[in-house]
Parts: sequence; C-alpha cells; structure tokens
Amino acid sequence: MRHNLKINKSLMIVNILLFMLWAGAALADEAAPAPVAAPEIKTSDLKIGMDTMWVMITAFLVFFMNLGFAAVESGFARAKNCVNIMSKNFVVFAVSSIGFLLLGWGLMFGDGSGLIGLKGLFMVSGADNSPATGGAYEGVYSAISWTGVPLWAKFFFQLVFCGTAATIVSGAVAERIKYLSFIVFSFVMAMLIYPVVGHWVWGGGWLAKMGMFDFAGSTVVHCVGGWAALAGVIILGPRIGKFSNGQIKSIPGHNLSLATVGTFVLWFGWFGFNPGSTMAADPVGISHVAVTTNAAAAAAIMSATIVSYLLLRKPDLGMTLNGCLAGLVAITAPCAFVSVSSALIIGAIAGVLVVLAVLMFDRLRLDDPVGALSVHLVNGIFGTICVGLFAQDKITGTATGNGLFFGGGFTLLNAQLAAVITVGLFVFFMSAIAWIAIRAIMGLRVSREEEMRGLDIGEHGNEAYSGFQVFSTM
Amino acid sequence: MRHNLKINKSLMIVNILLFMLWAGAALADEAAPAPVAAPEIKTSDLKIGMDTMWVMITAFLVFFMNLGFAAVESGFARAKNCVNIMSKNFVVFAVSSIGFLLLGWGLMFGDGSGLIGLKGLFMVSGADNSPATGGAYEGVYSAISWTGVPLWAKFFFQLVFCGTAATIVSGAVAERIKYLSFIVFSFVMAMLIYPVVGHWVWGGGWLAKMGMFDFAGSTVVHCVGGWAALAGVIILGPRIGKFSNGQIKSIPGHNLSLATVGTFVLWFGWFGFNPGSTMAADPVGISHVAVTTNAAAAAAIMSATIVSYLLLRKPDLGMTLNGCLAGLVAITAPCAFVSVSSALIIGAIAGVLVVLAVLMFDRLRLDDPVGALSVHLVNGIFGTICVGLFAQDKITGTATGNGLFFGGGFTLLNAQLAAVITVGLFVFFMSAIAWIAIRAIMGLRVSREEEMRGLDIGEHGNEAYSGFQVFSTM
Amino acid sequence: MRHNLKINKSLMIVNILLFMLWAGAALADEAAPAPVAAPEIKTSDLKIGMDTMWVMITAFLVFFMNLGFAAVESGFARAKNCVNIMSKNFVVFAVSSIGFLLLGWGLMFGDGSGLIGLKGLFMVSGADNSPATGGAYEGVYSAISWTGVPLWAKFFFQLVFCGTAATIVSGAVAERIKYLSFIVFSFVMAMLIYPVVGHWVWGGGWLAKMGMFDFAGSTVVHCVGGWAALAGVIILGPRIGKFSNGQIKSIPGHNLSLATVGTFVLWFGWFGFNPGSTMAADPVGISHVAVTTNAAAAAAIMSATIVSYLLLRKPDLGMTLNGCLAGLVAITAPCAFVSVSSALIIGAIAGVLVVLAVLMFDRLRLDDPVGALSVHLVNGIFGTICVGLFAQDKITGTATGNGLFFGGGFTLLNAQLAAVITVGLFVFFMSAIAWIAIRAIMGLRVSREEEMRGLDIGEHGNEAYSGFQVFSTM
Amino acid sequence: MKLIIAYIQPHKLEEVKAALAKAEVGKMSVTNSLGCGAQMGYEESYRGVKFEVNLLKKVRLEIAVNESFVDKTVNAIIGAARTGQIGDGKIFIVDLVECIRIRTGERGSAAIG
Amino acid sequence: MKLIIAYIQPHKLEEVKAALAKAEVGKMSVTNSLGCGAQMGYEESYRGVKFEVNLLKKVRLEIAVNESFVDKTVNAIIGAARTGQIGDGKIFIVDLVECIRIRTGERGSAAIG
Amino acid sequence: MKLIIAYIQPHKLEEVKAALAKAEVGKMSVTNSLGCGAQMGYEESYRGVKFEVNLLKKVRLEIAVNESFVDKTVNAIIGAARTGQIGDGKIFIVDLVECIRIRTGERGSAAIG
Ligand SMILES: Nc1ncnc2c1ncn2[C@@H]1O[C@H](COP(=O)(O)OP(=O)(O)O)[C@@H](O)[C@H]1O
Ligand SMILES: Nc1ncnc2c1ncn2[C@@H]1O[C@H](COP(=O)(O)OP(=O)(O)O)[C@@H](O)[C@H]1O
Ligand SMILES: Nc1ncnc2c1ncn2[C@@H]1O[C@H](COP(=O)(O)OP(=O)(O)O)[C@@H](O)[C@H]1O
Repeated sequence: MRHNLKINKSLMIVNILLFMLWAGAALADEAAPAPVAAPEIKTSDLKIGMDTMWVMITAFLVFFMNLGFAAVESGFARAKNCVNIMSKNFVVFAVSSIGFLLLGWGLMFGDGSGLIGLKGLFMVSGADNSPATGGAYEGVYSAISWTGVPLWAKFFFQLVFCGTAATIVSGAVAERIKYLSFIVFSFVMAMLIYPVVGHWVWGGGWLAKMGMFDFAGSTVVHCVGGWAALAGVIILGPRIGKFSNGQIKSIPGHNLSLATVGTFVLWFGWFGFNPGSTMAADPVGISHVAVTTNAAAAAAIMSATIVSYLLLRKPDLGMTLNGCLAGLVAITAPCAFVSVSSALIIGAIAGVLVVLAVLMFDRLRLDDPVGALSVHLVNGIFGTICVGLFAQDKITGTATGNGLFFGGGFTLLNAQLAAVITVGLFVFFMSAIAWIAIRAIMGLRVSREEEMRGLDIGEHGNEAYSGFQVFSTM
Repeated sequence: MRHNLKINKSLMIVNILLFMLWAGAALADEAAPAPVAAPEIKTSDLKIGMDTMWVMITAFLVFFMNLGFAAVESGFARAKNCVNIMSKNFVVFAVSSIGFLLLGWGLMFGDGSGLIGLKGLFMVSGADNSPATGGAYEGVYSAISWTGVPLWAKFFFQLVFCGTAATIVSGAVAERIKYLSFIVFSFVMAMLIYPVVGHWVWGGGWLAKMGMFDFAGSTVVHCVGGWAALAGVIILGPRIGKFSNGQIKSIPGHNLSLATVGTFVLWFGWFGFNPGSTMAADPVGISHVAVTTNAAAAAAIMSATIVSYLLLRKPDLGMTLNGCLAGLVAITAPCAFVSVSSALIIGAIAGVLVVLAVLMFDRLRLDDPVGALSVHLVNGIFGTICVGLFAQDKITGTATGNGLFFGGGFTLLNAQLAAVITVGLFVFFMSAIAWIAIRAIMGLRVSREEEMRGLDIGEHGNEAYSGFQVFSTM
Repeated sequence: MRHNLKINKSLMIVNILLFMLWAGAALADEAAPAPVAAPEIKTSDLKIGMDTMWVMITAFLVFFMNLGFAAVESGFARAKNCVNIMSKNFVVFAVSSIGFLLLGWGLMFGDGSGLIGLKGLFMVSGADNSPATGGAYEGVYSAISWTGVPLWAKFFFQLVFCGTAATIVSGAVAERIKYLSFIVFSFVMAMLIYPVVGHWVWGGGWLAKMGMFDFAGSTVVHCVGGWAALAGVIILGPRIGKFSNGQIKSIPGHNLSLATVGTFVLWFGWFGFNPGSTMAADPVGISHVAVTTNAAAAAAIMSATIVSYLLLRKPDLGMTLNGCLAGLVAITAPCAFVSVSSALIIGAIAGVLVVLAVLMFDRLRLDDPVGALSVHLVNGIFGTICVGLFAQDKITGTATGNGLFFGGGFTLLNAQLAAVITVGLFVFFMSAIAWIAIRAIMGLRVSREEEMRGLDIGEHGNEAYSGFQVFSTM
Repeated sequence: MKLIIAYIQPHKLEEVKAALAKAEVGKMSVTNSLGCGAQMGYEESYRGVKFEVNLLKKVRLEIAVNESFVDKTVNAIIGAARTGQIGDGKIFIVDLVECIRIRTGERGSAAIG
Repeated sequence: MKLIIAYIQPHKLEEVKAALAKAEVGKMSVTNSLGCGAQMGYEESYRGVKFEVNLLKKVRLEIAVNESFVDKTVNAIIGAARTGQIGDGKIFIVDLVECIRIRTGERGSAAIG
Repeated sequence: MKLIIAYIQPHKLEEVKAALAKAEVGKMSVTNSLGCGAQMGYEESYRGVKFEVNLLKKVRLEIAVNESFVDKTVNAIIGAARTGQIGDGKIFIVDLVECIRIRTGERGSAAIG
C-alpha cells in the first residue's frame, strides 16, 4: 500500500517534471553517492587484468566462430535443410557449455593420470587459487596453472575450443542425421571424447610429457572433430542421390553468400583462436601468431584457387573458401613455432591438400556435404605434422626444439606422429562406438521421405525461406 | 601556380621512380623524423588505459548488437517488409546517438534530483575531470565517477546501451508502423524515457538509493524497451491477417538463416553487454560475468527447445533462438551477483517463460512479430526479480546483500520489485502518451493497401530481394 | 615398432578407463609439470603489452571489414554475379596479404626518399628493434617507430589498411570485370600504388614533411581506393543495360539484407579503423576518436536519409547505407583532430554529398554499381579537406595546428589540398596505366554473353542461390 | 472436359480454395505469375533511379474439370475472388481433350478427380 | 498438334527428361507449380502456431508435339514418373491450333521440333 | 478467341511488352519458366563435381485475345523477340472457349481486353 502511494506520487512528479522539462530543478539537488576510494595498483595485478582481458576477448572471438560454422555449413547445404543445420549449430554450443561445465573441464584439466583428469571433475569445483601461477599455484588444475588468469577465464577460453570441436561434426553429417541423435552425440563429444584427448595434449597428459606440441589445436580441436565426423559419415552413409548408379552427383549449396560470410567470420575468429592461445597478452607472441595465421590463410586461398582453376578449369568459390579454412586449420598447431615464411609454405600446401581431399572423399563415396573432413581432418593432421617439420626452437619463446627441416631431426616429428596416430585411433574408435550406440537406441538417420522433403519440415516443422520460390529436383 | 609546378615535378619523379624501381635510391636518403621521447609510465595511467580499452572494446561489441537485432527482426518478418525493418534498425542507432548526445546523457547522469539529472544536460558539456574517480572526481556527472575512464568513454559505453533499448521496440511494431513515426518515437526513447529510468537506477536516482541492483540492464534496457514496445503493440493493433475470424494465423518469417545469424551476433554482443558493465578490466568480475552469462544462455536454449518439443511436438527454431535471448536478458541484471549454478537455473526458467509468453501474447491477441515482448519484457522483469532471489553478497565484490534464496530475506527483493513496478508504470504510461501523440500528429500505421503490398515498396520504394521469385498469399 | 606397441597398450588402457570411468584413479597420480617462474614485471613492458593488444584487436576489427565490403557489394549487385563478387572480395585480402608482405610494407615504411621507401624492402626483413621507440629505436622502419609495439604488430595493422584500399576497387568494377584481371590489379594496388602514397603520408614522405595530416586514411586508404576505382570504371565502361538509349536504367541489388548487414559490419569495423590508428591504448585518444567517428556516421545517416526523402520522395535504404559509409569515410582523416560537434557537421555534409554524388555519377554515365566512388572518393577528398577546416590544435594531443575555421589560416588546408591533388593525379594516372596494361595483356571485361548470363556461371561455374527461382529480365 | 485457367489476387487464394472445396473441386495446380492488365502499377526507385513496375503479382490456377463442374467451379472462383476492384483477375477456359492419371493410367473423366 | 501438360513429382524430372529424350522428344518447357490433389499435405508450425500445408511442390511440363508423338510422349512420361503412390501427377492434353518458331517464323508441325 | 502462349528470352521481355502495347495488346500474364530445346546448355561445377545445365531461363507469356488480334499479337512478339539465334523461343496458340472477367462477370470477347 504505502509502496503504491509512494510510486504514484513519484510518478506524478515525474510527469509534471517531464512536461515542463526543468521543473525538476525545483527539487533539492541531492549529494552524489559517497565516492569509492581507488585501490593502489600493483603491476602484477595489472598483468593479470591485461592477460584476462586478452583471454576473454579472444575467447569471444572464438565463440563467434559458431556463427561462422553455422553459416558455412547451411550455405553449403540445400534450402530444405537450412533450419535443421542452423538449429544443430546453434544448440551445439549450448550442449558443449553444459557438458564441458559438468564434466569435460575436470576430465581435461584435473590433475590425474597421463590419460585422464581425476580431480575436481564436476562443475569446475576443484580447489584452485588462480590467478596464482607456477610455484604459487595451489589447486587441482595445475596443468593450466601456467597462465595467470582467474579460473573462470581459463574455463571460458577452454570451453569455446571444446565447442568448436563439437561443431565441426555437424557439417559432415548434415542433411540426413536426426536432430536429437546429433544432440546426444554432441554431449558425448563435449563430456568425454574431446576432454580426454585434451588432457593428453593440454592437460599434462602423456602426449604433453612426450614432448608433443599443438599450439592452438590442429590435433586437439580439428583432428578430434574430424575423426568423429569421419566415423559419423561412414556410419550414416551418403545422402540420397549423392552417389546414384555409380556416378558422383553434385548437390549444390543453396546460399554461397551465406557460406562466404561464414568463412570470413571463421577467419576473423581464428585471430582469437590462435593468438589467443598464448592465454597472455604477450606482445611478441600474439603479433607473430596473428601474422603466421593470416599468412597461411592467404597462401592457402591462393593455392586452392589456382589448383581448382587448373583441375576444374574454373575457380570454384567453394574451393576458395575451403582453402582458406584449410590454411587456418593447418597453421593452428604450428602458428607460434614457425616463421612467417614457413607459414606461407604450410598454407600453400594446405590449399592444395584440401582440393585434392574433397575430390578424394567423393571418389571414396564418403559424402561430406561441407568438406569438413577435407578441412579439419586432413589439414588438422597435416598441421600437426608441420610442427615436426617446420618448428624453430624458441621462435616465440617456447622450447619446442627444431623440426626436421631445421636440423632438429625426428624427435619432435615422432611425438607429433604419435599424437596423430593415437588420437586418430582413439577418437575414431570412441565416436564410432558412440554413433553405433545412438543408432541402436534412438536411430541416427531420418526416413527416406523426410530426407526427400527436407529436415526442416520433418524435424522442426519450419521453413527457412517462407515466401521464396525454392524449386529443386533433388 | 608554383604549387602545380611542384606537384608535376614530383609526379614525374614518382613515375620515373616506379618504372625503374630503384632510381629513387639516387635521391639522398633523408633522416627519419625526430623521435618523440617516450613518457615515463605510472601504474595508475596503465590502469586507466586498460579500463578504457575494456570499456571501448565491449562497447563496440554492444554496438554490434544492432546488426543482431536488425537480422533477427527482419528474418522473423516477411520479405515484403524487410527493407523497412532494416531501415528502422539501421537508422535507430543514429537517432539514439544524436538524442543521447543532445540531452539523454545529461538527464541520465547529470547530478540532479532523485528523478532526473539536471546539471550538464546538453551535449555532455558539463564540468568533468574524468578519468579521476571517487574523491578526486570533480564534475557534474558524479553518479558514474566510480569508473576511471575518460568522459567520452563513459558516454560511448552508455550510448550503446541506450541504442539497445530503442532498437527493442522496432521488432514488436514491425510490418505496420510508419517509418517516420517510428523515428520520432525513437527520439523520445533516447532523449527522455530511457534516460529518466536510467537516472533512477544508474544515475544515482531514487531506485539506486533504495538499494535496487541491475548490473547490466534487465530493467534499464530490456524492461524499458519492452514496456515501450507493449504500448506500441496495443496502440497499433495486430497486422492484417494475424487474427482473422477468431483464429490465430501464423505469419512465417522470410529468412531464418538471417534470424539465426542475428541471434548469434546478439549472443556475441552480450559478452560486451554484461562483462563490459564492470566498466573496468576487473579480472574476476569479467570472467565470472562471462561465464554466468553464457551458462544462462545455454540453459535457456536447452529448456526452450525441450519445452517447444513437448508443447509443439517439434523443436521450433524460432523458439530456440528466442530462448537464447530470453536467457541472456534474464541474466543481464544478476550476472555479477549470482553463482554459475544459479545462472543455469535462471536461464532454464527463462527458456520456459519465453515459450509460454509467446503463446500467451498470441492468445491475448497482442501481435508481436518477433517475440520482443516475450524476450525483453517478460524476461527483463524476471531477471530483475532474480537478483532479489539468487543474489549472493559480494560474489564478485559488489555488496548487494543476499537474495531471498540465500537467506537475505525480502530487503533486496522488495527493491527489485519496486523497480519492476515503477519502471513499468512510468515507461508504459510515458510511451503510450508518446505513441498517441505521434498518432494524432502524423499517424502511426500505414494504409491497408500499403500493408498488403509491403512497407518496402510503400515506405521506401525498394525491394529487398530483387530478382527472386517471392510469392506469398499473405 | 616399439612405438606402435606402446600406442596400442595405452589405447587399450584408455578404453578400459573410459568404460568403467574411474578405473584411471588406480594409476598413480602424477605430479604437474614444473611451474614456470613468473618474470618480474616492468611498467614499460605492460605498456607494450597493452598497446600491442589494442593494435591487434583493432586490426582484427579492420580485417573484419572485408566481410562488410563483400556483403555490401554483392548485396547491391545482381544475384547472377554474387559468387563472382564474393570471390573477388574474398581473394583480394589474400592478395594484399602477400603483396604487402613481399614488397608493399618496405616501399611504404622503409627509410628512403620522400617518395618511396628504399630500405628493408622485401618480406619485412629490414633491421628493426621494435618495440623500441623514438631515440631507442634502431632499424630501417623509423617512420613508424613512434609506436611501441612489435614489428609484426605494426605490419599486421598496416596490412589490414592496405587490404581495405584494395577492396574498395572491387565494388566499382563489379558485374563486368574478369576475375583474373581484377586479381592482377589488386597485386599492383597492394604492392605499388597504395604503399607509395602511404609512404608520402605515413611513411615519413614528402606530404608528411609538408605537415599534411590524415589520421586514419581518408586519403591514404579511401582516396587511393576511390581514384583507382574511377580509372577502372572509366576504362571498363558501364554494365550492359545501365545506360540504354540515353536513359539511366536502374539495376536493383539482389539482397538488401545482405547489404545492410555488411554496412553494420563496416560501421563496427570502423571502430577499429579510426580509434585503432592511435596504435596505442591512449585512453583520451581512443575514446574521443570513437565518439567523433560515431557522431559523423549518425549525422550522415540522418542527412542522407532526409535528402533522399526530399529528392526521391522516399527514403531509399541504399542511400541511408551509403550515407553511413560516407560519414565514416569523411571523419577518417579528421577524427582525432576535430571536436564532436565538428564531427556532427562533417558527417551531416558527407551524407548530403554522397546522395548528390550518386546521382551525379549516373548523370556522368559512370557506372558504379555500389556507390564506391560516391562514398570513398568523394568523401575521402572531403574528409581530407575537413582536417584543414575543422582541426583544433592538440585536441587529442597531436600538434596539427588549427584549421581554417578555427583561426589557423590556410597552412594546414594547403597541405591537405596538396595531398588531395597529388595523390589524385598519381593514383589515377598509375592505376589507369595498370588497367590499360592489363587490358592489353589479358583483357579486362567479360564477353557480352557472359555478362548477360552472369559472371557466376561464366567465371566460376557456380550459382549463388541454387534452388531459388531467380528471375530477372536484366 | 475443360481446363480452367484463373488469375486471381494472391491474397484471395485461401478463400478461393475454400470455395472450390465447398463446390467439391478439390484438385488444382497453382503457379505464381505476374500480371499486366488494367490495374495500375507502382513506382519503385533504387539508388536514385526511379522505374515503373506494371507487372503485378498474381496467382494462376489451373483446374481440369468435367463439363458438369465447369459452372460450379467458375462461380466458386468468382464468388471468392471478386472484390469489385480492378485487378480481380480473369478466368480462361479451354477444351481438354484428354486427361490421364499417371499413378493408375486411368484416362478421361475418371482421371480428373 | 497437341499441347501436353504434365504435373509430376519434382524429383522425377530428371528421369522423365531422360525418358522423353529416348522417345525423341527433346523440347519442352518446365515450370514449378504447387499442386493440390489427393496427396496428403503436412503440418508446419511457426513460433507455436500450427498450419496445414496442402499445396505440394510439383513440376509442370509443357510439351507441344505432333499427333504422331502424343502417345510416345504420354507413355514416356508415365513410364518414368509413375511410382504407384498418390501424388504421381496428371497429364492433360489440349489441341494446339498453331505453333510458330520465333527465330525463323516457321509455322505448324515444322516448328514444333 | 485464342490463348497465345509464347516462350521468349528473359531479356527480351521489355521489348516484347512495348511491341504488344504498340499493337494495342495491353493485357497479359507472365511466368518464368525453364526451357529445354535446341539451344545449348552450359556446364556448372560445384566443389569439383561438374554437371550439365540444359534447362535455360525463359519467360512464358500467356495472352488471351480475340481472333482479330491474333496476327497482330503474333507479329508483335516475333518482331520484338527475334534475334535469329537459337533460343529465341516459340509461340503456341490454343482455342479459348470462354473468357470471364472476375470483377464484372462479363464473358467472351468483351472480357478479354
Ligand atoms: N487478356 C489477358 N491475357 C492474359 N492474362 C490476362 C488478360 N487480361 C487480364 N489478365 C490477367 O488478369 C489480371 C487482372 O486483370 P486486370 O485487367 O488487371 O483486372 P480486371 O480484369 O479486373 O480489369 C492481370 O493482371 C493478368 O494477370
Ligand atoms: N483436376 C486437376 N486439375 C489440375 N491439376 C491437377 C488436377 N488433379 C491433379 N492435379 C495435379 O496433379 C498432382 C497430383 O495429383 P494427386 O491427386 O495428388 O495424385 P494422383 O493423381 O496420383 O491421385 C496434384 O498435386 C496437382 O498438381
Ligand atoms: N515443343 C516444345 N514444347 C514446349 N516448349 C518448347 C518446345 N519447343 C521449344 N520450346 C520452348 O522454346 C524455347 C526455345 O526453343 P529452342 O529450340 O531452344 O530455340 P529455337 O526455337 O530458336 O530452336 C525452349 O527453351 C522451350 O522453352
């Protein structure tokens, strides 16, 4: 009651006030709230602030890549499946956010064996005195105690990487997978498969101890996503009409503007992905990494365009876009360990690889609507190996030792190869099991009728472009 | 004359130079400009630099949300009104920029009464010695003197928030409002309605003094936008055909790719909106807020999808997207005051609320083409209340006291409710007056013929998708 | 061999592990890697870190503008040329990246004559001890030694600007130019034309010495792009059907949503473009520049919309979008040298200029599908001149001296005019030569048949919107 | 048998379909079309250049019916599509010499419904 | 001469074209159309509001042929388009009184092929 | 009365409309269509897989006229649409047994114009 009265009173006043605008002046001017005294400032605190800023901002950029993946994947698919792909790519980051919070983070960074994390497994609830680093650190997530930022900053940065790995799968299995089944698989990715590999490489696991290096995740993110996608592609089988009576049919994407926009966004996001992986505002590191990253992308764009020019007589935009992504994936592992010139070479090769891979997977009758395998799997492997070939010791500070081409011999290369093989076997095997289990329990593929009419109507009851005359004979 | 001669001479030289590329070497090598001596560096200056960087970068992200709103709103509307919605959402930020500069800022942050600011009203022209803070501050914008950044940084950050409030209205009144009338209303929002509420909560006004907390604007931004939109929706009436002979007709959006892209952009921008509202590079604060923000969004996406699954038998993409936004709106007020687990709960509830709200507004015959009311109004209110329920004192430093669920009793909750009610009454009342005045003066709604043919041709003489066969019976 | 054995063993373990999830606990818990001792922190290092962060993040934003240009330009073109425009805008940044690395940077920033850089020309390979600044600097890129960031940060920031200049040309020559010919021209831009002008103004060249000021590139970036575009437009001639039997025909763009999204992205990116050009996290500078930049854009949007309202009786969205860009281009040179009020005036005039310019170029029978000339050339010139008119000495620290309107007389204005004229002559002349040479060697324009059917099929063999009924009589 | 071709205003389609259903005419084919007739066009403008649009969106119905249904059908269409304003549309009727149901191969009147 | 109008399922177009080519019928015009017939529609929903869609995507073929080709053409279409399921489509035949090739001005049977 | 169906090249539409207007034929309906004829198609490719496109964009005109207008109309179309190159298109003419103006209910010749 009193409340209401008071409100009405103030309201009346407000109105009077606003109509003869300055009347308010009549009211006594009230003192400003007591000022909070500024705390004295330590350089160490400034450093923490700076590093946290860098980690968060780059994490935001990586988050933004979700838009890129959604746009690229739906743009390369048919209009009738657009809503479904958008839904998958949209919901997958929510799934990762929850899965990685519940268990993923703990499995990946919790102190534990060489194979998995065992402490502070659930809800990032382990003891931790971040941003304390090194010797000062006390807690159960010591593998990531090298960076001096708060625990939630570490978590968020790692989360967006986990989300990327999960989202890679979406494109390869597009246009035929059940929405719900995909969601379930994404949980498995975010909670188990990704974190385990992550533990091996970034969580102080056996590969890390073996001296394997993956700066920003050619292996941890892209190979993991790629192998899981491959298993899915094999188990799902090709889309209806893709390989009919022995021929390879093309199923053109419905919106190449969208796909191009998406690729630009991914390129942009990669400037968070790679330079951000310093997890500190290290001037030399971040600028070097940004330049190697961009150089590789540029070289790959050129080489992919040229190769498709030569092979297909016309420069296919899809190939140019995949070329860009291929270069970015390939440089992800080595970006901080190689020179700019090496980055150019790595990128140039990646651009060629991706074009050949796209053609190869078609020949192999593996139907990957968006080229996820050619981009993430093939070049994730290539990039991981490149560390063993092109690394130059301490080029941005990290003691990787030299790669084969720089007189370092096979030590580094072997570690990289070990990672490629073990991660490949593990992820392919684990995700195959997951796919098969899901198929057994809830089914994996939509009905033939639904696939013909489109998953948008079948799975969601929606139409992506209502009012537009969309007319396709496939 | 002499000038020309000189130019031609240098030009000739240039060309010679460029054709035998190194000839230039012949010219005497000139000394580099005298180096500027680097100033000695104080940690306090570094802090100001850091905080300003954070404020500006997050402000840029919030600015970027304009793209998100434009994409979501036009994607959810019909092709024939796409140009109009894009125009509205594009021009509205220009309007806010000017209106908030002219008067809005002063009304909101100028020292004054508990109801409005009265000093330094126009053009941000009041005395101010920012970045000085607390006791050292001397000026007329003391309510915001707690953050140590330059005045223009404060202004810009607050401006992008004002713009968001104004843009929220656009979607709800879409597909039938006159372009010019909307522009006029936006001026009223940016110059009067928003700043007054802003003064109450963030400008040291009576709600602030009452101990009401709204970290990033569930009330100040989203409720304000939502109530103004509600008034508009009621006064404008539904679109032709939406409720014909007692039935609720669906008017599908023309481009769900665009809507999804837009929602991703909004989610991305929210990482500026919430973490940026620390207005300082406070490591613990910004990482905590980023995680609570994302957790709420993720939970809301899941719950909205599940609920629409159960209620509508199919997971509607529109609901999933609205769910995400609902979670983000709901966590906006409490993001810095609640735990990550609470954020998950808040988000999960928000996702349910938004689906029910969309259905409810249809039943109430309130035609909101994009769900702005369900997202911003309903969840703005819910989020504001959540502070009173889930707040944990000093969880990121701010002394909010505990919310009801954490033993804090009703003190905080009452303050929050007072805000919900008074802001609701004030904004609804004020904007109703504004809408009605505009209708009287210049008309509010386009003609029936224009609405049938589409506002793109009627208001702008443009077509959004020239060349595409767009065919709609509505 | 041993390797494989080892791998298989570990693999088996992994699986056992994952099936009875906690078995892993059995394994001995291993110590975390030896912590790296945190280095002691100097404020000068923090400053370098901060500045580098700012430079890199704003550079990322400028990079992102590539998406904006691609979206605006393809949105304003016809569907049948969409793939081609996307390809051009996508590949052009790759070209710039390589061209500017190979030679561009050296020509622009290498110590040399007043006309071109001569030292450290290739691959950014010159001696350089960045981030050392001023007196402490030792190297061959002294013109840019005023900013205390690593060399690669300087390079990357300058690269994204070079890319912008190159991309501006794309839109003006769209819908008729051969893909390959455009690529070749872009190399010339990035390797020769842009760097030379850049040297004059930012590389310590003769214009810099003359006291000419161009804060973020109205001249260096936009005029350069604009003049090169003009030469291209003249030499290519108009699109078929644009000027048929004496009449000006309109050729509507195919996707104004895309164009609007693109313009928002450009506006967003400009907050990197202008505030970033401080190349240091200077609080007062960056916040002042952000506000002037936004004020000019807002004013230009309003004035362009109003003028097109009056002139065309309806507010054309295309004009509103071009208005925004015009304001941004115009404020690019003066943003750090003028007051916010001056920025409003500059923007308002720019918005009027762009509308008149669009109409004028049509009358002049110069066919510029996207308005690149009206935006970048006309307003690049206008903005450059505005420095000479509106500059206020040291308003953000730089000693520009006052402009004409602030009692500074003609000194500054003359320097600005000298730049406008010489840059104009040089770029127009050089690019005309380049265009003509390319035409002679490889041809410049696609065949009439190809232009009718669309460059997407002709140049790329792709379709942008497969499945959509696109039906155009042009 | 007759083939009835009708051009109507797009927003009348739902009502016409309902009216036809009442007249027990359940089968038809619908195509979007652009019509040029007595109805006035409108002006568009793009980047300052104006142009007349005189091809207006219409819906084209194609309905094959037996003689006995012709009038019913025509009346149903007129009844539902007429607004009395220019632009309502036209109905054209041509002779149908054969009609075949692909599914069954049935021919003639039997195949129409 | 006859004008053959056939409505088929979109995904049958390629096969029908192939069959027609075999029957030496190489010329035709194709339009997308929405069909309402015996075939059941489906339900869509948007933001919580459901609606029935009973206009299904079909392809409309228009083929002008000489008498001698009528049966061939019809059989080719039926042969390729039939699945035996509701929705296969219909074929309509009307008399063609004249046919003109714009390029040459040729008229009648000569102009058809 | 006759119903004239003409397939022309899309970029010829404006000229044909102008020519028809000169011939005092102001009313028509226009639909976009895909044509398969003597004109050669072209090759597209997508992500490395090539495919032939032999359905080319055409515009379909449908014009109902009284007998007295048939020749005028045909000549106008031919005059404006002919380029002499393969792909110019075809004109088909069928008998129109009835024509009704929905707005007024007028029938026959009166309703055509
Ligand atoms: N002679 C005709 N031939 C073909 N289509 C016609 C003819 N006359 C009218 N139409 C179609 O009917 C539509 C309505 O005709 P219109 O003359 O505009 O209205 P009304 O018939 O009421 O005078 C036109 O847009 C066109 O699609
Ligand atoms: N009487 C008709 N008039 C016009 N079109 C028809 C008619 N009957 C069928 N069609 C077309 O043929 C399509 C298939 O017809 P339908 O009845 O669904 O299958 P079926 O012929 O196998 O029973 C319809 O979608 C419609 O496009
Ligand atoms: N027999 C036919 N039936 C239906 N449409 C036809 C027929 N012949 C030609 N057409 C239409 O006319 C268009 C032009 O015919 P085409 O044979 O390519 O050129 P031309 O008539 O100059 O030889 C075709 O694309 C098709 O749309």
